[in-house]
Amino acid sequence: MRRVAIVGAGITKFYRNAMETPKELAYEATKMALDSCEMKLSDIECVVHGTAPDAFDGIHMKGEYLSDGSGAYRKPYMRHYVGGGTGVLSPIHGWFHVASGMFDTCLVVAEEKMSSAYPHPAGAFLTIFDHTTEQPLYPTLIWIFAIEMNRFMTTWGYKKEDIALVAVKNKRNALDHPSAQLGAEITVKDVLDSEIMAWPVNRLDISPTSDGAAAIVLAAEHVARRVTEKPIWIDGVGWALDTAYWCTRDLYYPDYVEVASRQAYKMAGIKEPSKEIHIAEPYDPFTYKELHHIEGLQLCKRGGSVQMLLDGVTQRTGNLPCCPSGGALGVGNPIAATGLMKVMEIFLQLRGEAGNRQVPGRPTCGLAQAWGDLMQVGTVVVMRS
Amino acid sequence: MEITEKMVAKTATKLSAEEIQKGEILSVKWTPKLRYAWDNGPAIGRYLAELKNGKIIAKKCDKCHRIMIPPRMFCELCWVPTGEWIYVKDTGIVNTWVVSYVDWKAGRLDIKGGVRPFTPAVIEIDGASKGMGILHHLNEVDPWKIYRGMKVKAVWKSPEERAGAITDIKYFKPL
Amino acid sequence: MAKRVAIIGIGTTGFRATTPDVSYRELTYEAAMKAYLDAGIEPKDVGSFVSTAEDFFEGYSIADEYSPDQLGAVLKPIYTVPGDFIHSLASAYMMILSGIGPISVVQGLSKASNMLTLSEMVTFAMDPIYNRPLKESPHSVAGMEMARFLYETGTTREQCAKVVVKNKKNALNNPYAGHSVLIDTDYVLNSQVVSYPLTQMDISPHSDGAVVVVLAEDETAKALSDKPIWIRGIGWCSDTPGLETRNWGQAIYAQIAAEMAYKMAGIHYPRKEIDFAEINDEFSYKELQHLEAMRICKKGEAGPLTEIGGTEITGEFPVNTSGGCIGVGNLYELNGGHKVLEVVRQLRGETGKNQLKNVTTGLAQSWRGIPTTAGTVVILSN
Amino acid sequence: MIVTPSPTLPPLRGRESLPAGRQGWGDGGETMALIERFQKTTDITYWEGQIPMSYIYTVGRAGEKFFRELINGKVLGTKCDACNTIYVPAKIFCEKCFARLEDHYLDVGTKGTVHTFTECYETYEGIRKEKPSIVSVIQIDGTQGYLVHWLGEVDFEKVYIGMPVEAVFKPKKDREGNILDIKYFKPTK
Repeated sequence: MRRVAIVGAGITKFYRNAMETPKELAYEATKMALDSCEMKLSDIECVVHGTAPDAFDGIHMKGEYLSDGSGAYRKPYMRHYVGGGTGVLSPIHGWFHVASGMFDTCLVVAEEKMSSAYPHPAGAFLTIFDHTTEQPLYPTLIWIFAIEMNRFMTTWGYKKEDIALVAVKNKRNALDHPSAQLGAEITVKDVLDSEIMAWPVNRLDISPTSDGAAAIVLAAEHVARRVTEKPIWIDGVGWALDTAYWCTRDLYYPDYVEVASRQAYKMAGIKEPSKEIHIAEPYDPFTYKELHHIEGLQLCKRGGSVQMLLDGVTQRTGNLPCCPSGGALGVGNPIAATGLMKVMEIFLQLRGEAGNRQVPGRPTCGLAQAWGDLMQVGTVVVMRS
Repeated sequence: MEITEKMVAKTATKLSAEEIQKGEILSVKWTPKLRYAWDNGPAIGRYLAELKNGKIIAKKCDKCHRIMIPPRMFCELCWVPTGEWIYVKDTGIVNTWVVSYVDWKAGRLDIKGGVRPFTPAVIEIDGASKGMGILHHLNEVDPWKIYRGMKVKAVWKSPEERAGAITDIKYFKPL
Repeated sequence: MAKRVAIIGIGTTGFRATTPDVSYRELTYEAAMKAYLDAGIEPKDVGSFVSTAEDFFEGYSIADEYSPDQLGAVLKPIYTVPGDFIHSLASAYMMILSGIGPISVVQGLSKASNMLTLSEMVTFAMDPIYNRPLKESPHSVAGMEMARFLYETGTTREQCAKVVVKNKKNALNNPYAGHSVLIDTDYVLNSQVVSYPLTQMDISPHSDGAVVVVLAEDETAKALSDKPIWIRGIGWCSDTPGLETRNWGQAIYAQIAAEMAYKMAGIHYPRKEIDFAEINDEFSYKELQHLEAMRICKKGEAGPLTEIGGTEITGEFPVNTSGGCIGVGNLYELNGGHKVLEVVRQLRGETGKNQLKNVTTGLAQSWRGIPTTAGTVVILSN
Repeated sequence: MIVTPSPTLPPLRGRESLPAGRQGWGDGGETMALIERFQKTTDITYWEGQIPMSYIYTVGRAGEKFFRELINGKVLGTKCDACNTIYVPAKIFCEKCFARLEDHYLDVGTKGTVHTFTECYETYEGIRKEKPSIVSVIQIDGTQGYLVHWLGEVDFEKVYIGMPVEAVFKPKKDREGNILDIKYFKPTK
């Protein structure tokens, strides 16, 4: 099987409301990604696009609408989609375009413009629930997160003050991220005092809705070695979807993340994830979700994620930094682009090019993970320098 | 190459919602009419019909012996057609719950003005398999007194009001 | 390409205008059950799944949530391609070659009868700033493309009508077809004009249905199936999406996708080396436009060839022996799935009266419909 | 060769051993997909619903420039020198070579020729119109770009591919900075 590396990356600023059209956002990120590795559009053989619900940008068959902005003019172009997990599924989809031997280079683009939805993007989440048995109750996405957070807390006895530390950590990390929308120095008290959205979730527990795009360039080994002297290899991929009947699953533990991470670890030949993974970007749309996913990723024993957080293991200076980028909570959450922003963070950290976000000690093996749908999909990518 | 503030600065232009509303930034409005009539199929069809009769029905998988609600024509774990229809009780226990101050359009409820917050919950229905729950609302209970494992009972609409929908159960209240 | 990939199992529910008695769950489950039995496998053996769904054609704003249960893909690698079925087929093909697992399953579904405001959904795919404010029907895009195609190639409306007559007749012998009828060209020409020169009969009516296909790599395919259908070439391409920048006369997307598939299959003279084809005919003129774009006919030759019956079942290059979209029904995202299904059935000799004699290589081509310029091609042989 | 989990990784807890063993499934002779189906058409039901969303689309960087000039009665395009292509309406990037076109705006005039046209009898909701409208793709003179708009002050029979036309604007005070600021294109004398 051919080895595939990430050779270039680009990202736009993340804003609550951006003026650019979705095409222009995709173009800005793609242009930066191509310039970052001095490749022209003619060097790219195929394009893969990840973007989440069409209900945000308000364009049906959004993949086709975005094809020219993603550099796919008269090229093989395909969109993939697993809700929130799309961002980390993008490099996986691009990976097997190249690993299969069909193509040597692949441009991976992820874009999301949530501000087109009026009056509020949250309204689009009404229709992710079963249209017959759940929608008549007018649920919203925040309910399902709060339901899961409650189950997670009551199972392990976690306290809200401890979980709030995730927001403090990520928003502080985001101060150093150029695209950050909500980098801030906050305290646990700020989080607990922020207005209640759906107990146990407060306002500062949630990542914002954002407009933004990100892009990376993948290349097969022989091309990657010519393009850059620091290619970052995609050594493990894994993704899984659980059943859509989310009320029949015990939400305290993400089985789907465990299955996805096992697939990725097996492929990358990793036996002891908590030791062999040096840096991780678990998906953190909500504060508790980062801890929930750290347990699913086998980076700590079940029920041990809060202790890990309290011991500072997941700080940038800890020995397993989690979300050094600032995560969705700090940088912003344009759904699909968030996942790719996390993959890019690991790409930059492993190359030592993360500026003042750079974690100490040269990490050589990193992992990015995204979550999505009805507490249902886990997508994991393991990368090595 | 490190991604710097300068490189990212010109990639997007920040707007405020007011600028768009006031027309300082040009925009186009559109409200699509996206209407559907989804076929229920035998399982959900029977489920809704039984709700109209004030009953909750589940279906059993003969291989893994799970009694599943809402009923389905095949067991998604064993991937075999499900068999027996089984009526289950309209009581259950709270698996997990929420006290929500926002509605589905992220609009804030006037809690201070005395509006009761939404208290949706996953309720494990008695008679169905362990952990087999449905989403529904809780009411006639102090939102802050709800606890995991609390026993609840369905409050039905009157037979005339019932239309064969999940909302035929108004909410669940403590037993 | 060292390793080869074959289709070892197909399953479908058939295609009818409405399927009121089953929900999308049971529809997909039935197709998956038939495909797995045809391939002799179980969900447990499958390494990866790909489902095909476009949000607004399902009625969910995240449609992939509801795909794993019906395929037995719970806690397994599955994801959704919001594209044509052949896009998903290409994804599964690449996953097998990348070593994700020896067996892969591809699923597609159409529940168009549940869409009450279908025309508005297609309008919702158009550019919101430059095109939608005119509030014209998406069929005007097809009408304008047909006008330019007739102008550039000299094809006549009668020849387009002949396509409709041929496909609706072929569908009569296809048990899976939903819109078969015996009519003559006058009926098509005199039917109500929707967007000149496009008449009501030139537009394929929609149908419901599901298709599941099982792929396997080389040894597994030979082990499991006595008649594996090999994927010799596959190609897909998106041309510029804008109405303001596209070529209105030719189907460039079909040309590029076909060349990609021909290169992979080592085909130089498609007209000779391919025995028959299932080609997108969502609108009558599209069959002719696609034939010319894929070098099966020279420019302006597709119309006359159809007129003399060259593309009939008894003709020199049979096209849409199944009845195509016009005879079976427009299945939106599933159109590619129906084409692949019919090519596999022909190559296996399972199409009854429409069966072509000793065919070895077939081509399935699809297009994602208005207002896209995205096309896919796959070349199969037994 | 069927892939089996490697022995070193501890087996999944909980639901790894999904009870889909080979012996239990599919060996019960002909397995009908569904054990039971509707027997009476009156039992068949469906559930109506909708996706209740509305949208405000900003016109973007290129759109701001294009529509501000449209209010002044000018049509803006952008030129890509590398590909020698002029895009109408203006775009900030060239889709062929991805060059940035933000400082290549130019006024492309309001004249063009009919590239293709149709007489449409249906609204976007699929409802039949009493009076059809003529919709046309108009190639703007001297550019590779088109505009999709109505044709006015002409009978459908008179329209032909290649017919020279020019834009007719709304009165200046009625223009709001969108594509409908152009009323229609009419044949040039």
